[in-house]
Amino acid sequence: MQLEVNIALSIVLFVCLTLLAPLLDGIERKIRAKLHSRIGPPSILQTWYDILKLFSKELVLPEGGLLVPLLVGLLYTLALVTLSIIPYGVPNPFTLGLPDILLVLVLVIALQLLWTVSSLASGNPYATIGVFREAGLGLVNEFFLALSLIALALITGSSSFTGLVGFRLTLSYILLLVVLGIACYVASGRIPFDIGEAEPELASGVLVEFSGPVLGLALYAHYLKRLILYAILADLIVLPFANVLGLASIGVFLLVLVVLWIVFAVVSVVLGRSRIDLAPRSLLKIYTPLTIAYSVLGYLGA
Amino acid sequence: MVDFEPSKQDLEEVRAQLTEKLGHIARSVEYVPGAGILVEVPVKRIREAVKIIHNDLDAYLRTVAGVDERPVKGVFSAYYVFGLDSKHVNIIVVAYMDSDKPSIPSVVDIAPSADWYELEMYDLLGIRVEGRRLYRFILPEDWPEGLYPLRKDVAYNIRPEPSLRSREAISGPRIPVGPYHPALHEPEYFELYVEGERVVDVRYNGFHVHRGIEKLGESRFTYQQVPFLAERICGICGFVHSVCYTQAVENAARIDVPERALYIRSLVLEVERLHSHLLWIGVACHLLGYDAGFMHAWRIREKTMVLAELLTGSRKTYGINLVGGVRKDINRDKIGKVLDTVKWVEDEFKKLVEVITSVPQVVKRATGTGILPKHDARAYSVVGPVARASGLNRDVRRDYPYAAYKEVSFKVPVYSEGDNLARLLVRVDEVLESIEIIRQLLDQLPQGPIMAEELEIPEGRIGVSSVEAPRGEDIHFIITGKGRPYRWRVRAPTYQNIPALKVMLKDAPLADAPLTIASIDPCFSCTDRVVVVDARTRKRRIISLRKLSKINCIGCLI
Amino acid sequence: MENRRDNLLEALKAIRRSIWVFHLNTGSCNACDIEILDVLTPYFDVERFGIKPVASPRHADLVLMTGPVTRKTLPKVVNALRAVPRPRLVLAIGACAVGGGIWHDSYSVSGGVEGLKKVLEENGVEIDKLVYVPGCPARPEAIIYGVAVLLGIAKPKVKEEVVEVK
Amino acid sequence: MSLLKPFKLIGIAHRSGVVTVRYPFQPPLVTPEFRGRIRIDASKCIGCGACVNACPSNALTLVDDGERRALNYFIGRCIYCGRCADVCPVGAITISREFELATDNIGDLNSRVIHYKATCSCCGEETTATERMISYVVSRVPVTETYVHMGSRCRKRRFIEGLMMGRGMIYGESER
Repeated sequence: MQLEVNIALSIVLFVCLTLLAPLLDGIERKIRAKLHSRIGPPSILQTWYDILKLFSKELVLPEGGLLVPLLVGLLYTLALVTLSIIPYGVPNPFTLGLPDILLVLVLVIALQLLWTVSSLASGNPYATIGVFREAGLGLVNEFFLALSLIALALITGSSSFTGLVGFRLTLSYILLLVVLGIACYVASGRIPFDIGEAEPELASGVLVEFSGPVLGLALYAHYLKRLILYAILADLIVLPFANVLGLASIGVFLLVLVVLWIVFAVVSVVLGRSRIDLAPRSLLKIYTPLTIAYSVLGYLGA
Repeated sequence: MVDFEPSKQDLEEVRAQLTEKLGHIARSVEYVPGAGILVEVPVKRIREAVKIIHNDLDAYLRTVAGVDERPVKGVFSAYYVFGLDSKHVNIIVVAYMDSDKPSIPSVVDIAPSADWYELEMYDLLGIRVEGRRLYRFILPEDWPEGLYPLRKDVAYNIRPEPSLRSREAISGPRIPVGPYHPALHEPEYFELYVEGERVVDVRYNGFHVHRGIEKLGESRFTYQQVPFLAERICGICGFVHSVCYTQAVENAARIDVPERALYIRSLVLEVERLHSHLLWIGVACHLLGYDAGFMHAWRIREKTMVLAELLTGSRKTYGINLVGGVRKDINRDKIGKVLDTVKWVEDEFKKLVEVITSVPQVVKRATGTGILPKHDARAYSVVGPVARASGLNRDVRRDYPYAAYKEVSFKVPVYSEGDNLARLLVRVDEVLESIEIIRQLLDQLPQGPIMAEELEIPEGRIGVSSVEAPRGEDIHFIITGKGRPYRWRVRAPTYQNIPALKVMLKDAPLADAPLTIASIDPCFSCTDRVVVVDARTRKRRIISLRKLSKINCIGCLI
Repeated sequence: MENRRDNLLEALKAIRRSIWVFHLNTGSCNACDIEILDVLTPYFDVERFGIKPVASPRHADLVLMTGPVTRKTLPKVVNALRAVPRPRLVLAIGACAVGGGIWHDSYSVSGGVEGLKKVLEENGVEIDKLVYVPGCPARPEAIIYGVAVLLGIAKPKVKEEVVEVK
Repeated sequence: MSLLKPFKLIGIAHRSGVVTVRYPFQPPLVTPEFRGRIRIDASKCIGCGACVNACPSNALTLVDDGERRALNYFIGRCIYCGRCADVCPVGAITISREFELATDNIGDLNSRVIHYKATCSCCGEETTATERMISYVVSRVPVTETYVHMGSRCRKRRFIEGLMMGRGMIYGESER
């Protein structure tokens, strides 16, 4: 009985979150507009309107033929799959007891790689430059993202998010959260780290090649990717308290997710764009000491 | 009151120097009020003359005007206008050429900034410049050979049918980048030759916006209509051009412009500078991915646009200049509004600049990029904020005072680093100086008429006038004619600055290219597109600057 | 014919809430272009109508065209317009684009959108709806009004006036 | 903390608030000085063409069509400089503040004032002047009345005739 309720709840949440992703972008646009002293889109539904309009437009196939639309389709599906197995404030029944931290890690990295691959496949001259730039930044960022998630499994002693429930917060865990927070921020392609890819490149680099529904789908996948990254962060914050909160932890999870998105949006508004030779270096400068710190603390059990 | 005159002592000194050094080649040396010291040399000896004036006297090449003077004097002529900033005087070297086969030796190895002028003489007037490579520069590729629009026997509205070749160009994309066509956004582009991410050379492929303005001014328009045409040379600093044109005519015809009109011109020029610099700062922020800076700079700028409309009747292309004065007076009510607005702008701007210069990415990416060393700046005769950021202390408002600028005091900001940050800081300082100038102008505003009573413009006079545009020195050269200018030569500031980009972009990372190109403040819409050519494989890729700089386009920031 | 008009009306309806515009400069003096930028910035902020500029004509619902179409840009303008998916909606902004402007008969321009239309016809590029926005430069409000006219939200106010004097 | 300094932007945005002008739901940002399209008062216009000569962009043109002469104003080409209003001798042109001129029919952007040309009082052919122009000249300078109603050819002939008569030559010899 418990499992069935859980599954039903998870399905409802999954559907809500897929619908929420463009909505959160709409909220972000409203906030950004406020910080620019202007009104902004007529409602927070604007991103939805954009996507729906794109679906109503004709599809002009790029010169590369069906390859790019297929890749975008794959990308979108992969994003949905990833979203379906992450916990929503409570452990997710769809993981079927698999080591879901590692599963999510693999899927997120696959998602990032697929963006890059679609870049190459589009044959857009610009994308080639972008891919190399992204490789430079991604090498640093995804390495630390992976490292942190693996360290997380080691610290909590479980390779599943379930192991986080009731976990007593330690200093090393908090430092780990900071690293993951930055890594997710960078991976979501926000200023100042959108140099290599993400929105500017993929929204105009790959997407420049086609129009209509495929463009809409790619944009949608992009927002989903963002949502997934922030949801993982929100989980890490909320799950340790899940046993105390009970079902309310779902509400807290959603709240934390929205707040994270908004905070990240504000940060990206007040900063400028970095450069390919500067960004990895400054990231290394932040990551290395933090990683050493949480490793040592974690080893000592603090 | 006519434009600024150099002092008698300076004049005598320069004339003595010229006679001494050029005595053996010059046919005549005379002072033409309103233009400068006119030196006539035989066409074969132009190189010697340019060498002496440019290198020994340390004068800047301001412009070169080729003229078809066959109907009047039976010759083609070339006027080289040099500026001797320290003595506040122009030296104009003129050489006359044979009317059948006009040709002149190239001086580009002596004065690199002559490059474009020579190409232009060849392209528009059919004057062969010996000793250098000549190629089609301004006119489209399918323009018929041997048809030179600036010659007097060619009609201004001639429209040869576009050739089949260009029709083919229409029917298929020339560079195979799929549906992404060249020149979609703005019609000018730079070709950057790169090795990996390093820029090794730059070629400018421009003049897509060539609209035949000089020819129109010499044929369809009348003296009092040209100011409106001049204003539309550039939609951002158009008033500069109309002031420069009217001054050139007034200088040539020795027209007395009432003082109040001069003050109003200066006032509107400064308001225009405010809007232009704020615009530039916004665009620079945008190029650095700092869109909040862009939005807030434009929020502040909007007030100056409303102010411009209040003063002139239009947000842009003000249309209040005429030869002999201005059309619109200001009253006490308007003065009050101007003062309120500049106060507000000053406060808001200071706050914004404090924030912009604290954004780490903005500072990091502007520091040490796009460096233009002083000696290169000198060789290319760069102007405006670009020159001042490279340690050249040049400002037309001080060196060749015009309008009401000799009545006000102001600082000329000079930085020696020559990088993008220096150019940003020069403009920031200039905004604050402009506000100060506006206050002084309004404080001293004299009473009286705003239009000269007598307007007689004799034929065959020469007039030179320069105005410090937000982008640098704008210079107009005029030979008066019947009812309209006989020759009207316009040299916009960007014209002088773009060749220097070669130096600024060389060996720099590709990612800095957009900011560096924008840092000379070319009418920014003209800088939007680059062609990247791999120097090793010669493969061409067209990418938009926006993408290069990872900017999705202004759209994505809202 | 009837069918096409219906399609157009439907397409206009579909983009009413979300209009992606592509800015096509055909050799203008920049005054109209900075006014176009101006409508994106805080004071006029067209994002409140769901208008958003895009970098590729492939994504565009509407083309904002400025400038008199100089001879050198002509082939490129045709290419750009060809890349815009149907229905092609064009807003000709400013005196240059509408009527050739102050240099309408100069040797190096083709006299704005009217001259361009002929070339487009010869090359088989159709424009489905064209709205003229006069002004030199067209002020930001005029551009906003032009978009409203294009979408059919506002009726054109200006009418041909012929007065005979006896 | 210099790292936090960029966040001061939030303060700036908060202080300035939303500045957007909600045109078309709010009045536009137009100052009283704004120059919009011109209006030609047909009841005053005399069809002299002074505005046509002053117009830099040829937005105003005179089109002769037999006995009619049209003063054509093409808004699409107008640069709103207002020079026509400056030079109009009868003050028929006023500058309005209208800027909402967008239309999908380029014909809407034309406006025309059609004048009729005067006929020569002597030979009955059309003169180069409009009837309005003649009455304007007559009202201003009454003495010219005899010549003003003639076409230029007749006027020249009559003048030479007058000259010859004055010198005692025989009438009619002037016609070669």
